[in-house]
Amino acid sequence: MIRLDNLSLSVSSFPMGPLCLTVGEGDFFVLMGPTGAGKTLLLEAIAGLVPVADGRIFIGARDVTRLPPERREVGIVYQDQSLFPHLTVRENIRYGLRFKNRTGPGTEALLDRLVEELRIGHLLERRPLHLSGGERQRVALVRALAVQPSLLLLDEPLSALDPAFREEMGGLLRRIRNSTGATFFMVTHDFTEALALGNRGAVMNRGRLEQVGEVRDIFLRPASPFVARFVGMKNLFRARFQGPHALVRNLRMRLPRPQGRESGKVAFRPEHVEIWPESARAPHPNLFSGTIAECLDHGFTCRLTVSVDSVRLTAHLPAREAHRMGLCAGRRVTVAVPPEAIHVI
Amino acid sequence: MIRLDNLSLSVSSFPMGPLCLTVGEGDFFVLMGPTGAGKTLLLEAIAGLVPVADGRIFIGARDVTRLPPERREVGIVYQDQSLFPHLTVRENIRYGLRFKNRTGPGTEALLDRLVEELRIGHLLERRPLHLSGGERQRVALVRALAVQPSLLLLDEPLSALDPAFREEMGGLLRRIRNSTGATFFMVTHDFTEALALGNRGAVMNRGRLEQVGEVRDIFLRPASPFVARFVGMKNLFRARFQGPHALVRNLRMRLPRPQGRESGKVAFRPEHVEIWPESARAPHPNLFSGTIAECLDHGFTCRLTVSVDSVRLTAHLPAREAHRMGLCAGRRVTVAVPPEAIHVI
Amino acid sequence: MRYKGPFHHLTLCCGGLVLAFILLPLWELMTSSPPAALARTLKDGEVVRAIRLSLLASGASAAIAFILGTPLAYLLARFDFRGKRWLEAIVDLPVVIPHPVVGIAVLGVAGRDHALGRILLQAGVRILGSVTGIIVVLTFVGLPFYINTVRDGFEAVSPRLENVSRSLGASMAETFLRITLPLSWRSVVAGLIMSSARAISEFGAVVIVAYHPMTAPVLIYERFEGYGLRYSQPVAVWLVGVCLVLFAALRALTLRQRKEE
Amino acid sequence: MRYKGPFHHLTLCCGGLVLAFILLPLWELMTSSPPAALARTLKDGEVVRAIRLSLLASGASAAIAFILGTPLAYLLARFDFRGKRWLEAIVDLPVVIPHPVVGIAVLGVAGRDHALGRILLQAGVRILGSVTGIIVVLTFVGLPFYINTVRDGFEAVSPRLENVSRSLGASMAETFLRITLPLSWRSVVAGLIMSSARAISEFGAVVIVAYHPMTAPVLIYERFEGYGLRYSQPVAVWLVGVCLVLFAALRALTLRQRKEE
Repeated sequence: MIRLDNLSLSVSSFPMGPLCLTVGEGDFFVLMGPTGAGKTLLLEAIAGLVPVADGRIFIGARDVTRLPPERREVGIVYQDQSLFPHLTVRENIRYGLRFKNRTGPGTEALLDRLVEELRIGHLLERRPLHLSGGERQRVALVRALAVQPSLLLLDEPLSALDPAFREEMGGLLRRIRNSTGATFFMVTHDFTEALALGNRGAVMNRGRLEQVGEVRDIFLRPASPFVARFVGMKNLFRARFQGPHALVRNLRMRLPRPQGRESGKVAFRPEHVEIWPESARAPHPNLFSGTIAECLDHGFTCRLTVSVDSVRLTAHLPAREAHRMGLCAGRRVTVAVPPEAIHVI
Repeated sequence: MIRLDNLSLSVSSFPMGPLCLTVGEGDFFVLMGPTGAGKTLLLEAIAGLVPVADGRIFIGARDVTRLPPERREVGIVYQDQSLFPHLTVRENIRYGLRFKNRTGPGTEALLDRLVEELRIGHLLERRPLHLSGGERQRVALVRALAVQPSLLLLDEPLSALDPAFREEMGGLLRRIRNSTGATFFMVTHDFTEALALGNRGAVMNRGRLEQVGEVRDIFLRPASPFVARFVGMKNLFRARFQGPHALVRNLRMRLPRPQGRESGKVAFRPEHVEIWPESARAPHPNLFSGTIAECLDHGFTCRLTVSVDSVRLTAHLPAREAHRMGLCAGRRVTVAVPPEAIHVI
Repeated sequence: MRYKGPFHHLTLCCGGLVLAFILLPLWELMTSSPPAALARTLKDGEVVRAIRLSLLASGASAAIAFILGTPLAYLLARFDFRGKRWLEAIVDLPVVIPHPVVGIAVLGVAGRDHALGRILLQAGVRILGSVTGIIVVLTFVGLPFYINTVRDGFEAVSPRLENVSRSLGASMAETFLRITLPLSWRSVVAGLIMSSARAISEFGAVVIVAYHPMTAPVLIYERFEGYGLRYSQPVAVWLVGVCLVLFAALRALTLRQRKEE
Repeated sequence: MRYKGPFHHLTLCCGGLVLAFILLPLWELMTSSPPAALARTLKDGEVVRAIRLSLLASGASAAIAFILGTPLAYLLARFDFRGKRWLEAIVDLPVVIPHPVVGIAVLGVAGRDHALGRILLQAGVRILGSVTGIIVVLTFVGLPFYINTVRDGFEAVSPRLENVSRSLGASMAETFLRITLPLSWRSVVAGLIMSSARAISEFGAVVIVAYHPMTAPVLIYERFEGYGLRYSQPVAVWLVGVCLVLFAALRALTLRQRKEE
């Protein structure tokens, strides 16, 4: 659906290295990365709003590198929604129809369906100024979808919303994607959003793509320490390898398979670290005895830092479980790291 | 430590009703609320930066209502850090000393300790412009703490940071609070932050305090539907009461104790809802049979929507558990709501 | 109820002084002439003609600024290109050129000695001592005010709105007409008023290019030189009145704009 | 590599026209006088005295604007109060008053007919035909430019920085001196240059208050009236040169400011 072929941009002293990327038809693709990585810039380049320094952009089968934005058949929804403030909601969502020559009963039916599905029927005569953030976001979606783009670009669609609305809007995005069949390309700095919504994705850092692939795969098997940190792999250690074992300082961990290299990094997700009572025998080879250094309650989850010799391991476990075990700072516990959870970078 | 006595503010068409609030010495108090609730305004009123329309503000034993900010002995740390850009980090953190007449070896020792504890020693000669968000935040903290305020006001100290740094900075805040013994008053729009950091707190909505109390208590027993929604109590239903039971549409739920009223609202947290295989017998009285309508994977947790007759219940459970049970949309399951988890509003 | 320190009082004092410094002479001027003298002045054909000429010439210069300046203002607001800083500097240049020098510079290219001047003369366009000449110098001094005001207005329209409009199928020109212009019409009107006000108050450049036909400022100067302070004041009152109406319109516009934000 | 539509080309055309319209007369002026004439002009004592007077009087008016205007600019940037809109409007008022009218209005309060004028005369302060008078009208026309520039500069300093400074124990005056002023000194200098440039280019108001001693614009006018275009051009070149130096300094300052953002 999208193919970037050695694309480079140079906008106001921000060089964006040559990028290659393919997004399949019907994908919900998520471009992740920290603030300032260049995500929005890439999105605007795909829409034709930023000049291309070198390389090519294909959308569908067409080379659109030199096409103006109005001929790319690409919808865009910004974080700030960017509704036209001088038009009513109805005029906003019908804005694109005249240019795209979309008239007739088919278009009207689509519009009616979208208005109903996104529950904005009661807002049609109002001005954008007086709508709430969630309402504005839904209107912006309808406006973009009304012209039936084959590709919809979403720029951090959830991050301007209050946390309580985020989940609802996320669910809405998934439903809309399924009902329209359009390809979605979303930018976000929050990897949990990416995991909840996307099937494929990429992590961007300083204008380069660090990893491209299935979102679950990025989440479980990050390709670089940067990606590991970005997706919340709190346990990331330099290690020496000895056959099927890794040596982190003087902790000996069993790996899922032997490594050919001498040294590298091991990483595992905090939610895969298991905490057992001090005397318990867990069904794993990697058992360590440690002391809880810190115990932070985040409501549903409890985040533990456990000192094992000089290594600090981080574990997330359900708060219910933590309470049942009476975990608190200073308690001695047994930490288990299942070998299959350990990822070698 | 802080006492607000019928305080009202009126700044640019934002009326802030008369507020009463007491914050104890040494508290980590968290003022929560959605964007635009007036949280920052209240914080600035306590610091003396916003004119008071009516009422009194006490800090410690002093009535500071009419004192200028420089004589209130209150530190303030803003979301954007607000470091003085024309001064080096060292000049920034020493800025307050000359005015507060804090000189001598005691102050120097404190400063050295803070610089070390917050790991900004290597930044002292640099300008704020080139620091990262986390570094700036730490410098702002040292600057505020250097003059030994008895009260530190924090305006969304974590929300400008990338998600990966938030947890670290949160831990730092707790350690600093414990080592200085100062009272912390923090503003946030994220209730998970509040739960992780604060002991007492309040929820604000449109310039009014909806609930004041222990943070855990607000989290588990919200006083109003607004607070319930704000703290993520996704299950919130209108109910009729019949002795020890509540009737939600035609679902009959056992309550922890009989209600005197005829009708009201019941609420329970999604992480307290248990999901069992269809045939299982859970040790609870409130067992319902339903169909999974949606299953969203958020990495560590899995968010389920289960349709029980016409009622949609939301449940959060660890992703590991959800995978083990093979949950997906369309599966029939048994839902259990422990009576002690149900809160009546 | 907020504590007010000595610094606060210092700022208030300075505010009062500036207020008095600006208002006192103007108040004195507006109240200096008896109503009878003001009424008589209005019947003076020369005065009416001068004020009418001032209004017409300023209006014409604003119209030229609108046509030439609007696209340029959009260019400056939206695009980054090499030499943009220079272009901006050149647009601001007329503001700092001493007023009589503007007139002299314009006459420099309009005379028989200059190629452009000869072309103009052959086309029957006279600059020296003509309404055309007045409009040219008024446009010269008013143009920067128009362009800068309208550029600020265009800049205040989020480029994301234009981006969305184009992704919805509108071309650049359609986007400008349907989105940018409707959202910044206040700035355009404000720019027209600003450049008119600047033009109507111009004296130095006009007096070089055309002493006759007389614009209002030139007439005031002539009355002052010929008959003294007392006789120039009634004409000045009427001209200031016209300027204040323009100024009030400008303020009302910008005030409402701020409120809507 | 971006697609460029017809609308884009229209804006470029207009840009070129405006460029030519502004630059052509100025270029012609700057190249009109042979170097020998320019050198001779510099030896003309009258010219040198006029330019020096223009510079000194503008500098003095900028200094007055600094003293009176800085606290007021801070007041306007930081505080909301009833009548603030009116105060802002009054500060802007001198911009729209026709230039000769400014002179007439100032003379109106300075004469023997007015109480203030009598007080001034008794104190030995003469306005008509004096350097004092020139400075007064130049301050009148330059003040709005100073105040508005500096107010924008103060507004660009985040009030949160001042809030933090005060919570750290600094009073309002200390905060202003240690935080606000160091962070906005560029705007202050830019404001001084703006008001000087406006003052140095003034002619209409000065010529009413004081034909003698002659400022540079008045001298240029006199040469033009007395000897014609050719003889006024060399003086104009030198004055424009001075103005361009001021202007270049202003541009350099504001350019660096933008970069630092």
